[in-house]
Amino acid sequence: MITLYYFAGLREAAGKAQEDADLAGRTVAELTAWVSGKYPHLPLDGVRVAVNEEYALQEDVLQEGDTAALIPPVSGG
Amino acid sequence: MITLYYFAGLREAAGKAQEDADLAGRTVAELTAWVSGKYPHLPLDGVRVAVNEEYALQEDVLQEGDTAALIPPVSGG
Amino acid sequence: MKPYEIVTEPIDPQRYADYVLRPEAGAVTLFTGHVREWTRGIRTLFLAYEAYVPMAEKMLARIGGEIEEKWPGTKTAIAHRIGELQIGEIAVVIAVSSPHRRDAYEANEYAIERIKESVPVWKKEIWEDGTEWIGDQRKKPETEPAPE
Amino acid sequence: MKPYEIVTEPIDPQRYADYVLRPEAGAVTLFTGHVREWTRGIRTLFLAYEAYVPMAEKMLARIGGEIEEKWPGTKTAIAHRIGELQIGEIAVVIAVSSPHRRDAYEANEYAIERIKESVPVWKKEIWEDGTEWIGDQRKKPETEPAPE
Repeated sequence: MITLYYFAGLREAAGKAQEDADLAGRTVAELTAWVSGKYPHLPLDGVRVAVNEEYALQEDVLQEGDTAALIPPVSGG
Repeated sequence: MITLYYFAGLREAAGKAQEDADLAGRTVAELTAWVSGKYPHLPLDGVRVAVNEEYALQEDVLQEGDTAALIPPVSGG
Repeated sequence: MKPYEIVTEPIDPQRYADYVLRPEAGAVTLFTGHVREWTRGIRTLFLAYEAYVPMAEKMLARIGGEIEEKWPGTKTAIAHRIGELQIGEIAVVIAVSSPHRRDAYEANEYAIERIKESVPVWKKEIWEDGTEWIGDQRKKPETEPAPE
Repeated sequence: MKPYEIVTEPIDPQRYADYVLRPEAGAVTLFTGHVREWTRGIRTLFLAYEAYVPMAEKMLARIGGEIEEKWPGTKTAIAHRIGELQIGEIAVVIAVSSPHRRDAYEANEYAIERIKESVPVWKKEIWEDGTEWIGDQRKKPETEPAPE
């Protein structure tokens, strides 16, 4: 099981801030596809994925207990 | 008569902060020559002249009542 | 105070400037980004920031590390505020000290550029025309950011 | 407080930052130049500044005018302290606000460069090795300024 976080516009569109997902052993690309399948209306354009608070590559593999976050385009500063 | 100011190292070398000089009608270049003649030990390298608190050109002519200042290389900031 | 932090209370920029000052520092640059009322004729009524706090603090610290590597001898502190902010209030502060001024300017500007591209902080704005918008501030209105 | 001034008391930089802040400003850059203890291994014991005060204030105001012309929408305040200063104390403060950050950085750096070339302020330093020196700080020690 991994914990998945949604932020900003993605949280509002998904209607939740986090959920658990059975994605251990899957890649980051597969995680994105899973989210997109579950929430087809989510604006995933330009969204990056962070795993354990670090930006991850598409081919990185999720481990049991990881936290993953969908990071929409940032707008701090 | 004009009033002539000496600053920083020039003041220390001249031993005075200001003096009156009979230089009305003379150019800035002539003023510098006058100072150099009176205080041969003054380090005039890189010194600019301000007239009435504005940097002046060598050919500018001094008027009665002007204040002129010898401005050694600045080192503020 | 931590040198790289996400805060919820108003930012006192002087604390960050004081933190980076050292006897060998000749220059301190302090950048503050403020909530701007007007952007291309559209008035901002309300603004709130949110962050992925632990990751954002980690990224701020990493930016500080990049700066100390690129500009040896500099010292940096950065804070970003989240929550609801009023017009004129400080959203972000960046303090950099260095022996020489050029580095302090360059490193400070580098920090804000890096924050804007990589730190997980999001702004939510409500405009006077009623539209609401979240995300990359460069998209609305037109090509100009609001606020800094 | 005047926006362009020569002062004899310790400088509170926040006053100048506050002065330039306006609702349309998204960015404020604040530069402070401090008395540095160590320069290339030589220790500064004592430092004093003097100025041709009325001309110096006039030149600071002119630099502010140049900035507002080159970077429209910016607002600037500058102060330089004279008299005896201790290590770490602020000799000069430059505050610039602008709608966008790029201008605030550029204009601020422009101000310090212009101050260093044109404003009639002079520094007198006594070094640990006993030598005293007045004038263009780039000449000693070697090619490096001390302090900023």
